[in-house]
Formats: sequence, structure tokens, C-alpha cells
Amino acid sequence: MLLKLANLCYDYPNTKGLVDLNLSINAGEFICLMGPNGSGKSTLLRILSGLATPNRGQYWFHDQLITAAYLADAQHRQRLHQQIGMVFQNTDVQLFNTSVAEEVAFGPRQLGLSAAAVEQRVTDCLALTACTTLRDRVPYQLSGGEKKRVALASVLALNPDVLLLDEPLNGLTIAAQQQMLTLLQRLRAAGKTIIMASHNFQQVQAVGQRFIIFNSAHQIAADVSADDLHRQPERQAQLMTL
Amino acid sequence: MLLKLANLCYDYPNTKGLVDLNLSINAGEFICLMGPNGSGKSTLLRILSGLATPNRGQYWFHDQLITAAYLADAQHRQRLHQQIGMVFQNTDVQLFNTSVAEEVAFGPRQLGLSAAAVEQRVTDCLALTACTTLRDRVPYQLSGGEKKRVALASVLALNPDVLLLDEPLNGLTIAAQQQMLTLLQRLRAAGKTIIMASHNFQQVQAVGQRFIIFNSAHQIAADVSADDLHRQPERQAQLMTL
Amino acid sequence: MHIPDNYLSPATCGTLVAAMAPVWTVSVLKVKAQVKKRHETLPMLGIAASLAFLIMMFNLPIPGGTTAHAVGGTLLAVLIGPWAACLALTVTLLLQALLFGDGGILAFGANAFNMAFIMPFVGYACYRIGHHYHHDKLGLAVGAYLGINLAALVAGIELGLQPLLAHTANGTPLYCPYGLNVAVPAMLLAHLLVAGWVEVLFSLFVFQFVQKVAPTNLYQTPVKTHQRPWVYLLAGLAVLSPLGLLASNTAWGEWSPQELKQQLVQQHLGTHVPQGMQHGFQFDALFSDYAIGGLPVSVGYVLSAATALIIFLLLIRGLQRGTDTTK
Amino acid sequence: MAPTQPNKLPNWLTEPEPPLESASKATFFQRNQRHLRQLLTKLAQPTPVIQPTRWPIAAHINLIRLLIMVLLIAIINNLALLWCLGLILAGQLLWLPPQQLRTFVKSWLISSLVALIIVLPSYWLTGPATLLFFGCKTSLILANAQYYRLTTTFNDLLVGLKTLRCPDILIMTLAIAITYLRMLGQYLLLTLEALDLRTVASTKHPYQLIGALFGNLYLKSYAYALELYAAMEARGFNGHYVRAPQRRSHWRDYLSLSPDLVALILLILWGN
Ligand SMILES: Nc1ncnc2c1ncn2[C@@H]1O[C@H](COP(=O)(O)OP(=O)(O)OP(=O)(O)O)[C@@H](O)[C@H]1O
Ligand SMILES: Nc1ncnc2c1ncn2[C@@H]1O[C@H](COP(=O)(O)OP(=O)(O)OP(=O)(O)O)[C@@H](O)[C@H]1O
Ligand SMILES: [Mg+2]
Ligand SMILES: [Mg+2]
Repeated sequence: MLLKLANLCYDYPNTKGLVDLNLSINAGEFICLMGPNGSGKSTLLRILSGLATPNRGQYWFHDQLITAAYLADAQHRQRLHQQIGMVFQNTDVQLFNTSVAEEVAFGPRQLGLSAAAVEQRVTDCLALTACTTLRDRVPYQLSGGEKKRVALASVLALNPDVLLLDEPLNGLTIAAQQQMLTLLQRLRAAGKTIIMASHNFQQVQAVGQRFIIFNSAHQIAADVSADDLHRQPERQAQLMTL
Repeated sequence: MLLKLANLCYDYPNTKGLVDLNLSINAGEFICLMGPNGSGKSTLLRILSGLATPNRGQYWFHDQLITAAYLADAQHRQRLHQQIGMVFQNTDVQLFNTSVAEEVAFGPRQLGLSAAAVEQRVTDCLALTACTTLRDRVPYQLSGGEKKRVALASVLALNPDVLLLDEPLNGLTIAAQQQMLTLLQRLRAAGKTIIMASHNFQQVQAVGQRFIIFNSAHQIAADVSADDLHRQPERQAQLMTL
Repeated sequence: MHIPDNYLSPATCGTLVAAMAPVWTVSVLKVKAQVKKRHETLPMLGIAASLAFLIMMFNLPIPGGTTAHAVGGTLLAVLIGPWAACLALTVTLLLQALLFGDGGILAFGANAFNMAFIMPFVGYACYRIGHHYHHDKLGLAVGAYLGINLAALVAGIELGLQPLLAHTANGTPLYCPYGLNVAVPAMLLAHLLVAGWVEVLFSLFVFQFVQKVAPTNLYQTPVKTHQRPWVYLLAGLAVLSPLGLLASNTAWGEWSPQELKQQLVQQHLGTHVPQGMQHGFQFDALFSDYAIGGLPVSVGYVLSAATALIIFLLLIRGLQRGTDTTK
Repeated sequence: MAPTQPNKLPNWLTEPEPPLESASKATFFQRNQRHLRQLLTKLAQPTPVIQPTRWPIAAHINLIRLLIMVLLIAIINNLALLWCLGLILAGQLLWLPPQQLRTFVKSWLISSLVALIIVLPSYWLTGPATLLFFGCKTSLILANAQYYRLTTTFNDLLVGLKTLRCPDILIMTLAIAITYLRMLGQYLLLTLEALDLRTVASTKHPYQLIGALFGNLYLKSYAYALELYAAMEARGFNGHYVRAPQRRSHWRDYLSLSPDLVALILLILWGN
């Protein structure tokens, strides 16, 4: 088992974020998080990535309990971050270098790869996300959709085991959405675990293997596999509206 | 004629933004801007709203030439801003008050309305965008989709004649997208002009009256009315990918 | 309030850097301890520095149509704690001096002393006192006003001492030409009347916003530990540094203490008759004092030839068409 | 959205808004937008530095050289020596591309003029000698600092400080500050623009608005701090920037220090 949540709750100072979550995820799954606005998808991703720690309940990653105390140790934090890559809903916060190439190279360089290996990764990742032409641009001056793709490239460059994607398709053209989904599918085939929040059931339907559906009370309303979903037309109709 | 662009070009310091645009828009139209990522949709909206002024070419709004010199006058600028409302692609930057109610009241308060009238507008706008429950929340602590809706409410409260919406459906659930489109349609019926950038042809197909399609060279590739579009299946197929 | 280069003698600058050294050391230690507890302190430092930068470049309207800008020293101290604020402001000043030409490079120590030490600490102390009596905002307002004015006063003194500390044999000042009687009022007046109030308003409104929206994001004072020694050490240093300023400068100036005293008295009473008023235009004074003479004639020739050549080349270069680099 | 959306528009929304008579000149938002834009372009295009292929000098040597230069100018009271220093700088300027040279001259002249205006009143206090001499020295220092700025990237500055054994915490802070200056500046600019768009009359309480702007900026940056730091850590950042190693030849570094050293020796020989 890759990760497991038990009775997990998360409260923001004056609102609820997540209520009583139970969930376990295996390595290599392709999971779609769906649910109304403000139901807690982003919050769950923040917790999984270690950005926030639960107020109550437990979060195990690779049988290691992830708590604030555990994460206070820089080394632990770093190990966790290396295994889990995340693309934020607002990708603006993620881009902080002076050029797109630098942005993508940042991670591999920190890992201590040789210059040639870093260069290789940069070229590959930019090609995978169709950003090759943006190479020398300044990240924060890109258009919305371009930023999304660069953010994904910069995360991919680190080759994490788990990819957390918060609405990665937003702002992309339909063609680019298709390309990204194909890429994600290939990554999954290569053994990565992918957890993605989305409002676009039509697009993710084809790739998702498991759908976790939140309700507006910040709980998990349903957790169905793609196979089961085929047999539940009313559930499909519901997902079409989320 | 509401507004007109003639041979308009806009260059960013090191890339092109828009190339040689010719366009005229009448009051009461519902226009969808479509095109690949980075093709210049947001840039066009920035120019229409007066946030940026063209490097070459002209932009007339109500037969008034909008130039940097014209906008340097505070009164002219405020006049323009009263008529044109805009929702940004990244709504984070648009919300800066202490509560959602304050946020929506910010605009009307400047109009010199009575406290009751302001309150009325706040209530109405929040209801229209289904944000009533968020009323006392702090805007920067909302989820992505909630921010989008509050941003629209805050712009509506000023009752502008022209609404510029930069990918307003992003991050909303499908149901909320439908509701927003219905709202926009009603606004159009009430005489507002709506110009909206979107990547979601399936959704906007039903409401858009005119589609302006950009290509990756930052030019207008096509400008078709919804009626014409019905007779052009290959164009429809193209839009499905943008 | 940024003091540019060449207004302070190198000795004064050195003294003030030395005075800042212990402050920086303590700040780094304090902040390191803070980082251990909350690891977001580290990025917060950098962010506070850029926030301070933006605050200092933001034009605030003042009645009469002109603008002024706040420094935000007190505000930052209240938001992220005085020690972190000290480091953050130091970084801001360094950035401004080296990369943006605001404030001098040699004068960095002096600027840090005024704006990264006096301002946040004085401001924060006032805020704490106000906090103690449950008048946070009052404390902050007083702190912001006092902090910026005290910093301005110290800057004025640093500048005003220069004609006394460093001058040529006949009394021509080498650095800042204004004595205490000019520098201090000039600095203080502007800040007492305008900049101080701008700072107060700015700090108050930002504080009010943060307090209303996210009170937990204000700096929480750590539980009292044995921090007294630091306080005494720093207070002592703050008092001593002006003295050190004088002491270290004796090496540079060529006057005796009596002379200094005499000059101080003169400056304050303003009995010193300004030279310029006495003699009118006196361009030959330039060469009589700073002597281009004393050079062999041949060297002079070589120098002027080299100068002419280089100016000529520079002109040609400057008029050339730019091909590469910036568009 | 919740199912309770009203299905009729309120009346006020269906009627056009009467034009508002306002007379205001709230130009300070505009001015700030302009400043921010300038800052951002400056940050976005780290000054195109002269290609260091011909004469690569280590970043820390550059920094030391600047310090020595400024110090020398500050303590020298001999016109001839100052002249020499000026010539050294002018010689360096020759390597600048024309465009940069023009930029240099422009900003140098402006900043010198400002400095001159400040010391101008001293003419009536202490006579012309101070005015001229002080003016020369100040503009020479400004020229040196300006040259450094023009030829040094942020990265070089960081590397230089690191080589000079600055504490890691300072370097980190500096690096993050520069990064964030870009992000927060952009954010502030966009917020100002959004604010501008919703400003239809003169601002009654500008300070309240500014308070909200910066309060927001602070809170946002606090949240960003967490996320960005995690994003950086997620990408292997552990408090040290790893950079592509640079080749350095030391004799060049020290050779490049030599003009300054010669000037220092001259100073000692001749005295003041
Ligand atoms: N920083 C914050 N402070 C306080 N409350 C927050 C914060 N961020 C989110 N919330 C609240 O927590 C709840 C869950 O938010 P979350 O961002 O996880 O929603 P989401 O499912 O990602 O929604 P969306 O589809 O709109 O992105 C919402 O009610 C939201 O208003
Ligand atoms: N601030 C900026 N500085 C420089 N270049 C920019 C800036 N903003 C956008 N650009 C560039 O201008 C072009 C047009 O960008 P724009 O944001 O208008 O695209 P868009 O059509 O809105 O794309 P998207 O669908 O991804 O939002 C792109 O090439 C983009 O990289
Ligand atoms: Mg979300
Ligand atoms: Mg866009």
C-alpha cells in the first residue's frame, strides 16, 4: 500500500476543510478527485504532499506516519517531497526562476546531477509537455495555459513516484488536455501513481481508474472504480455535473 | 458600434502579443474568444479594458479613441472602467478586501449609492452567483472555484455595460458552469455586451453568438457567427480542439 | 532616509558596520532558533525583505498632491518579529545598495543601523508596551512615529557630525558639508511633519487588515526566556556607538579634542561665518587646496592626453548602433 | 453553484448605469503601476551582461573591486588621483556595448544631478571648493556603482557573497528575496490593475485601500512562503543553491584587481 488515511480531519481557522476521511491508495493507481467547489479536493492534495498536516486522524505514507513532528525534520521533509510531486491549482506560486529552462533545471540540479544529465532532463521534459519553444521565456510572463504546462514539466524533471495534480487541465486547449492525459497515462504505465483533481469528467473518464467523489460537507461521498462506474449510469450522470 | 479595433498590434518586451487585429463589436453581442494557449486572448481583453494600450493601431470605444494619453486622465479612465468590467484569468489578484460582502460592496460604494442600495446590490450579486453562503468569508481563503464566482459578483455589482471574462468557467463544476452561462445569457438579454475567452467549446457553443478564433501567430484566424458555424462542420471540429 | 555614499567618512561607515555586527550576530542566532521551531521562518525572511522593498518603492499620497513612501520597519517587526525584521531589512538595504542604487555601498552600515536596527526595535518596543496595556494600535502608531523619527534623528546626527570629524586643514568639509545645525533639522522636520505620519497611517491600516483577517499570522512573542543579557548588550552598544564614532575618527581628523569642542559650540551657535558668503565665488580655491599641483608637468600632459582619447572613444562607442543585447 | 440561483435579474442590473460625474486625480495608483512595471522589466531581463568570455572575472573579485574603488574614492583627496580612477573606470566602460553605454550615461547623469542638487546649498555655507570636489567624488562613486550594477547579475552577486563566506542564512534570504520580489511585484501590479478597473470614482480612503493591498500582500506572501518553500524543497532544495560550476583562472582575477591596487599604492606614496 502506498498511502493510507484514517479518520482524517482538517480544519481551517474558521471553516472545515476535510471531515473524517478514510482512504487507501496503492502504488500505480490513477485516481481522479471530483466534487463541488470548496469540497476539499485541494485540501486533500495539500495534506498528501505534506504541505499541511491533519488536525485529527492519521496519514501514512509508505507505512510512515506523517505528522508535523516528523516533517519538522528537514531531511524527512525532503525525502517526502522527492517522492511526491505536486502541481498547484494556482501555478503562479510554483514558478520562481528567471527562465523556463532554469525552472525545469532547478530540481535536477539540486539533486546533484551532472550538467549533461540536467540538460537532458530539461530537454526531455520540455518536449513531453510541448514547451520547447518557451525555453528561454520568463516563467511569470507566460500565458495561463503555458504556465500550467511549464509547472508540470518542472515537477516531472524530478521524476517523483507520486504525482499530485490540482486541476491540471484548466486553461489548456482541448487538444493540449488530450496530450496531457496521454502523457499521464504513459506515466502511469511506467509505474507512477497519479492523483488528480478535476471538474472535467468527460475528459478524465477515459483515463481514470478510480473516482473519489467529495460532497459539499467535505466528506468522501463515494469511491468507485472505473469498472463499477460503467454499471452505474446515475453515478455517471452525477459526475457529469461536478 | 460599441467598439472597434483597427490594425491593432501589441508587443510584449520580448514576444508578440497581438498582430494586426481588425475587429468591430456591437452593443449587445455575446462573443467568445477562442484559440490556442498563448495566442493573445487575455492580451486582447487587457487592451479592451484599458489596462494596456496598443503599440500600433487604434482602439475606439464608443467612437472615442483610447490611447495612453487619453487614459492618463483619471476622469476618462474612471469613465471607461465604469462601463467595462473584467474578470481576470487568475482571480486571486482581484480580491483584496476583508470579506466577501465588502469585496462586492467596494464598487457600488463609490457610485454614491445609499447604504441600503449598496446592501441591495451586494445581496443580489451574491445570490446571482450563488455565493450567499460565502458572505462573511475572507476572499483570499476561498477555494479556486469560489474565488471565480466572488470575482464575478464583485464586477457585476458595478453594473457595467460590457463584461470581459477571461476563462470564467475554469475551475467551476459543470453544474456551476451551466448556471454561470445561464446568468450570462440573461445579462445579454438585458442589453449587456459579453466578451468571454474560453477553451470549452462544448459549453459555450450554446450561448455564444459570435466566435472569434485566434491562431498561434496572435492573429484572428476566423470570425464567425453562430449561425454560420452551424453550416461549417470542419470549423466546429477545429473549435472542439481549442 | 537612505544615506548615499560620500556623505559619511569611511571611518564613520566602518564604525557603524562594527556597531551593527553584534546586532546581526544576535539576529542570526535568534532567527536560527526560530527556524528550528517553524520552518517557514526561513522563506518568510526573504519574503519580508521583498515586502519591505515593495513598501519602500510604493508611493503613498500626501495632501498637496505629492507623494512619500513608508519604510515599514515597525510594521515588519510587529508582523514577523523584531529580529527577523532586522535581518529582512538588512537584506533589503543590501539589495537596494548593490543592485538598485538606493543608499550607499560604504554607507550600508549606517543605513542598516538607522533603518534595520533603530526603527524596528524602537517601534517594536513601543508596540509591546501598548500591547501590555491592551492598546495594540496605539502602541503601533506611537512606535511607528517614534521609530522613524528616531532613525531620522540619528541619520541627521551622523551626517551633521561629518564637517566636524573630517575636514581639510582650513576647515573645508570632506564629506557631508552640512553641520548639525542644518542636517538634524532638515532630517527631523521632514519626518516629524510628513514621513512620520505617512508611516503611522500605513502601518496602522496594514496592521488593522491583518488583525481582522488573520490574527494568527501576527508574530507571537516567544515565551520569556533569558533574553535579558542580549538586551543590555545591545542597549549598551547603541549608546556607545556614537562615542565610538567620534573616537575612531580622531585618527582621521587632525584636530585636538579642544578644537572639536570649540567647533561643536560654533556649529550649534552658528557663529561660524560661512566661507562662501565671505568670499563669494572662489574657483581657485579648488586647486589651491586639493592641489593638482605637485604633479610633474609631464604627468599632467599624459593624463590629459589619455582623457581626451578615452572621451573620444567613449563618444564613438555611445553613438554606435546597438546591435546585440537589449532590444 | 447552489441550486437556489434566482431566475430573474434584479432591476438595477437590467438598466444602464447613469454616468458618474467625478473629478479626481488619483494618479498615485498609476504612478505605482508604472514603477512596478519598470521594476519587473528590470527583474525579468537580468541586465544583459557583457560576455565574460574575453575577461572572465570571479564574482567575488568584482565585489571586492567595487568596495576598494568606492573606498579609494572616498578617502582620496587629490584631484589627480581621482582623475586616474576616473580614467580606469572610463577604460572599463569602453568594453560596454553601445546600448548599455547609453543606459549607463543616462542613469549616471540623472543620479549625479540629484546628488549635486542636494549639495548645492552648501555653496553658500562652505564655498565652491566643497561643492565641486564633493560633486566630483560623488558622481565618480555613483559611476562605479552603476557600472557594477550594469555588469553583474543577481546570480553573480549571490555567488560573490557566497565565496566571501557570507552566512548561508543571508544568502538564502537574499536569493528568496529576489525571487519573491518578482512574484510579489507581479502580484501587486496585477492587484493594482484590478483595483484600478473597479475604481470608478475618486478614492475616499486611499490609506485604507493601501492597507488592504499590503495586508493582502503580506498574508498572501505568508501562504506563498509555505507553498513555494515546499515547492522548492519538493525539488530538492535544502538551503543551498547548487549551481553549474564556473571555471576560474585566478591570475586573471588578481590581475583585474591590479589597477585598484596601483591606485592604492600611489595613494600611499603620495599621501593626501
Ligand atoms: N487558506 C484557507 N483558509 C481558510 N479556508 C480555506 C482555505 N483554503 C480553502 N479553504 C476552505 O476550505 C474548503 C475546502 O477548500 P478546497 O480548496 O480544498 O476546495 P476544492 O475542492 O479544491 O474546491 P475548488 O474545486 O473550488 O478548487 C472550502 O470551504 C474553502 O473555502
Ligand atoms: N506579462 C507578459 N510579458 C510578456 N509576455 C507575455 C505576458 N503575458 C503574456 N505574454 C505572452 O503573450 C502571448 C499572448 O499571451 P496571452 O496571455 O494573451 O495568451 P492567451 O491566449 O490568454 O493564452 P491562455 O489560453 O494560455 O490563457 C503569449 O505568447 C504569452 O507568452
Ligand atoms: Mg481546489
Ligand atoms: Mg489567457
